[in-house]
Amino acid sequence: MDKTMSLSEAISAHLNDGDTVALEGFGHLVPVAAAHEIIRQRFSNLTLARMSCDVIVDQLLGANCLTGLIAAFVANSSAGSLYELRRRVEHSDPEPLWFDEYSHGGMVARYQAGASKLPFQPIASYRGSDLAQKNPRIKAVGDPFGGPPIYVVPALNPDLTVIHAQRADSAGNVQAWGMLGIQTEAAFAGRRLIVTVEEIVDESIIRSDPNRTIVPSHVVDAVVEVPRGAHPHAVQGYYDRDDAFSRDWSAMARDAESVKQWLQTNIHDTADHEEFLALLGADHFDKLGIRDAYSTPVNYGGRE
Amino acid sequence: MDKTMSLSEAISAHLNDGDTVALEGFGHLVPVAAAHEIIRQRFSNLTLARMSCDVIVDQLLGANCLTGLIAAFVANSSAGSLYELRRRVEHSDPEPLWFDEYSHGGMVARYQAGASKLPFQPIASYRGSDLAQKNPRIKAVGDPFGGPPIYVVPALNPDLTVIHAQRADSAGNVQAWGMLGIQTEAAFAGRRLIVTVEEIVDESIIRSDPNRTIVPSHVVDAVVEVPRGAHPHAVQGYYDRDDAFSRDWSAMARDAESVKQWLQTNIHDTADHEEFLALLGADHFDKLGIRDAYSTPVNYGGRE
Amino acid sequence: MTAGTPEHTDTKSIGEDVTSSELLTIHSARALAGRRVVFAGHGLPTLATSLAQRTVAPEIEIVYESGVTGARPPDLPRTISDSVLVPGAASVIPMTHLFNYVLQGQRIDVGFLGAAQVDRYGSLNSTLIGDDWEHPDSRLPGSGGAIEAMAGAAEIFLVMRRHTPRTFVETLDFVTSPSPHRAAQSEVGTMPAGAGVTHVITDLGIMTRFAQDEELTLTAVHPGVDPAEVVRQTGWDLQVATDLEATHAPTPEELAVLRDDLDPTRIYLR
Amino acid sequence: MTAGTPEHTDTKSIGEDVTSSELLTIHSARALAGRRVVFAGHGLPTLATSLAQRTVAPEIEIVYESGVTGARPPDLPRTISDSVLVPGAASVIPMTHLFNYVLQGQRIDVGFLGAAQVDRYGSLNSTLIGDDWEHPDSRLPGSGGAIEAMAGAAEIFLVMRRHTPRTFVETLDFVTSPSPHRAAQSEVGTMPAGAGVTHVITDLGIMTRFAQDEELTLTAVHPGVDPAEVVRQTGWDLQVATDLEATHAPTPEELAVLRDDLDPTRIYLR
Repeated sequence: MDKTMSLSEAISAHLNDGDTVALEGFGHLVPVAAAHEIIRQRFSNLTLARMSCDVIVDQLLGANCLTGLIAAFVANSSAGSLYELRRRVEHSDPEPLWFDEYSHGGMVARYQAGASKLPFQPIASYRGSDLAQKNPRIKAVGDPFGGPPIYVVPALNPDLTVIHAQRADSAGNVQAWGMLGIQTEAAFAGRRLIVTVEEIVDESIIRSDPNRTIVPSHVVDAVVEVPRGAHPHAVQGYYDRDDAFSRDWSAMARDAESVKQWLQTNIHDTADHEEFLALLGADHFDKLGIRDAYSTPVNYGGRE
Repeated sequence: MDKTMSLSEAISAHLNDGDTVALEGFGHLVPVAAAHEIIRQRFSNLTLARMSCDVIVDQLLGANCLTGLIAAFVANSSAGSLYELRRRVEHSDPEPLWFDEYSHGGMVARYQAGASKLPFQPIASYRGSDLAQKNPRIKAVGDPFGGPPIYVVPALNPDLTVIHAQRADSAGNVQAWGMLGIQTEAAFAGRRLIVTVEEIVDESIIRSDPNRTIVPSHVVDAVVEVPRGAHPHAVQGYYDRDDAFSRDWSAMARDAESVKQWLQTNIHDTADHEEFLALLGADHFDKLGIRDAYSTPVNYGGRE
Repeated sequence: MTAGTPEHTDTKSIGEDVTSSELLTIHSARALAGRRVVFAGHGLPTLATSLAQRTVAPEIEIVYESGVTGARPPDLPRTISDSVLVPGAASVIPMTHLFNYVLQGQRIDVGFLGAAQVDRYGSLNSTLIGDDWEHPDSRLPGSGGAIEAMAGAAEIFLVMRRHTPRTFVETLDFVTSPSPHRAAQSEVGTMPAGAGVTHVITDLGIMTRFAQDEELTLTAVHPGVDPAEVVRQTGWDLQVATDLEATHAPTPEELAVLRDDLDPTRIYLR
Repeated sequence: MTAGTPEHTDTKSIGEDVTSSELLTIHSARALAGRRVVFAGHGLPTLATSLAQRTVAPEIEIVYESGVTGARPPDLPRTISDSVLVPGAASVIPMTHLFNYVLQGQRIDVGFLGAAQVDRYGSLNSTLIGDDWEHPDSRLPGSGGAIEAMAGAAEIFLVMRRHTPRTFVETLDFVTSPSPHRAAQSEVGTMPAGAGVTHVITDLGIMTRFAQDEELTLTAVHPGVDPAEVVRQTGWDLQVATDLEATHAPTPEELAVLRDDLDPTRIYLR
């Protein structure tokens, strides 16, 4: 079954106002182009699940797409603060934000429970942490094997999950390498799943290395080819991180009006990700090039 | 740190009478040579954890190494019954066997909890199953999020885990492909870990494909090169399964005395796995050959 | 079957040249029409799913307990963990993902199982025969992943090679994989996500049920099979559909794919 | 430091040519002597671990929260998720494995963290500054994986760039990562597996503690630092070891490795 479509089609077909949407990727393979398309289509009242935040959280907030956030780390990686987010949290400016806060381990456990269709997942941390006091959704259950009560976090089942990967076939068998974050669990936890990839490849490539598949096709609703879809984050084997972009964001976003202007120029006034990239300049990716380093092939041979 | 040693050294250094030992591998990459070495060194009073049984369970029982078994499937794969096991369970012949029984999903959950140092793992199956009545270690906890009580299974932390893989470096970074069973979880759950491999390779091979590593070196206590260490099971890219051997076992093991003779000739009277293999005949592996099928390399390139 | 079909006998031969295994496989395949994600045990379920893919369900994706999805093996797999399944497969996922995210994660449309005993609501026994759990008359393989398939799949298809009062029983010796009907009588644990057993394909005919408290009903018999004989061979008071049908005989096309393409060396088509 | 060392000032320059960052990194590296599996945050902990590997702890294996183990990056990683860590690494494990099996699985000897505030028992705040949790004066990044590192690692080393009464406080504004002392006062949840913070390396000196109910004690000051000044810069009544030592100055070898091999472009050695 061919599940390929355009990013615009995929987002409009699978996202609704008011949804909880997970955009996952841990400083690598982040579905940035998909976040921009959500802004471009002016979705509202969304709750974003994003374990470890980055510029797209500020961008979605600045575009007023979000009323809620589920996260564990709310800075711009190591590039500074996310000022749209801080204005919301510190001053409810321009509006309050419902912030459902966990640790990274708690977010891992929530996605894992969601992917597993369990009501909750036990976790050995949180004893004595104010996080467990602040968040009423961090609860405890008794241990029938004689230990103390143990904390549990509830399953997270986003209405839509979007992940980005190096490649997939048109049926949606998704392959990724390098740092994989929580993408597989977020994919299985989602009620719907869009996968954006650097390249749609022939299934013979995928099937030459089946252990590389991080999400099998039956979980996938839409496959979209979006080259450079993770910028300013890296994609292993494709392009490097654009630290200057992330640093510049933190400097610029101190001013709410600048964020609005940036969104207008770069998202609303561009038709798609290709036009967005064009604004960066034709040679922008030259300085984000990588040195090739190919894996040693393994032998999948079986019975003759 | 070089952790390579002989199989004889590894087993004698890391196993003690009375231990719980996990030998995992789901019809592929089964640590058969290690099981034989346990028999050869005449360990006793062991409890074996093995999700899905096969000939080595009958062999360890016939050699009187085991007083307990933790498992979910107790036939000889599709090759028939395990008669040593059936004699124990049906007639306590020659002695009773403590049999701690779960489903495959229950064993997966037990290893997962063990690897995660959690007291238990919730599981959505077992409601209405007699297995939950028969096994008092399958318990339930309340759901603080409003659902019905949910079954949980206790963590499994073997004293020793042994797994078999295609390759490792001398520090113990282990790589495997094809069907991976529950080996990673069993490895992390173990208090000690021995890894047998078809080949010890230079670390440059391992490091050319870091996502292929299923167990990182800091978890590993001993690395042992044992070519054909999984026979009669397959190793992807190395050799095919030996179904005739497994079928012949089920036929032969109907007679307890034949098992004893087999163990004497094939295990006790051989010094090591190489001698065991030699008894199979010089050309035995010719008919278990495989057709090569190499993976397409992926680009791990990063910043120049 | 065509003219000249003999009466059903208890041997493997159903028609002049159609074996019981072939009949079971072909009817199993037909039941998969329109289904997509199928969790298949080895043997007849694997064969049936492959046949369905070539006939009534081209989009089908087979998932094996060993973690292999979308396999296209060059040789018939001998078990669910045969390494022949791997080269050319769409994915090999870790067993934790298979059990937690695919089975428990409710991603399976049809789980295809066998069992030693089945009851009227489709609870299954694959654990033991006898009334002493600690010392059974016969120790069977056990659950394997059957409990999880029953709990997580939208539907279960059951294939039973021999329809007898010892396999279709009033009371199971051991409830390994409980029907939703049985699970509902407990107050502990998570209810099965799906409907449990909806189709049973045997050497005598086909039974179906669709709701939690509905019993298996005989809805079709193979040509030449007397429905009264099916009732006699069932250990409970089997309901027979008022519009009982005769199954359609295997077509030459089905037999050709099965015999010539899928199992030319007769590994399963005994 | 050697002769000619000036008094400590609040600027970055410690000696004529040793910066505060270099001093912190070198003392952090020394504290890792003999340790093996280290979970390192980005920045100084990464630098310190790399330095330790070249000096006092050749068998060290760095584990990053992104799942990378045994990295040998050709360029200094800019964050813990920098793709430069991957080529040539020993493994990249899934994040579920990193959090469940490595951190919670108690496989880490030393977790190397930073924080905005620390208290006398080594509880850490990285969540917010202010007394209104819902509308803090400053919203900080939050836990990330710090709670899990504190709960699972055998020991935690803490590096604090500036030792002041606003960072070394009597009462944290928010307890993000609780010390075992603090955790023991709760009755819910699993006790931390390790000892919590055992070493704190600051621009003024080194504090240590080893048991659950033991307070951080000043055990060494950098050359030229008055211990009374450290007490003044600490928000609680800091205990000072009777056998207080002066730290040994960075050696030319340590400085050479750090400056010439590890961070020649001064990404972290500001």
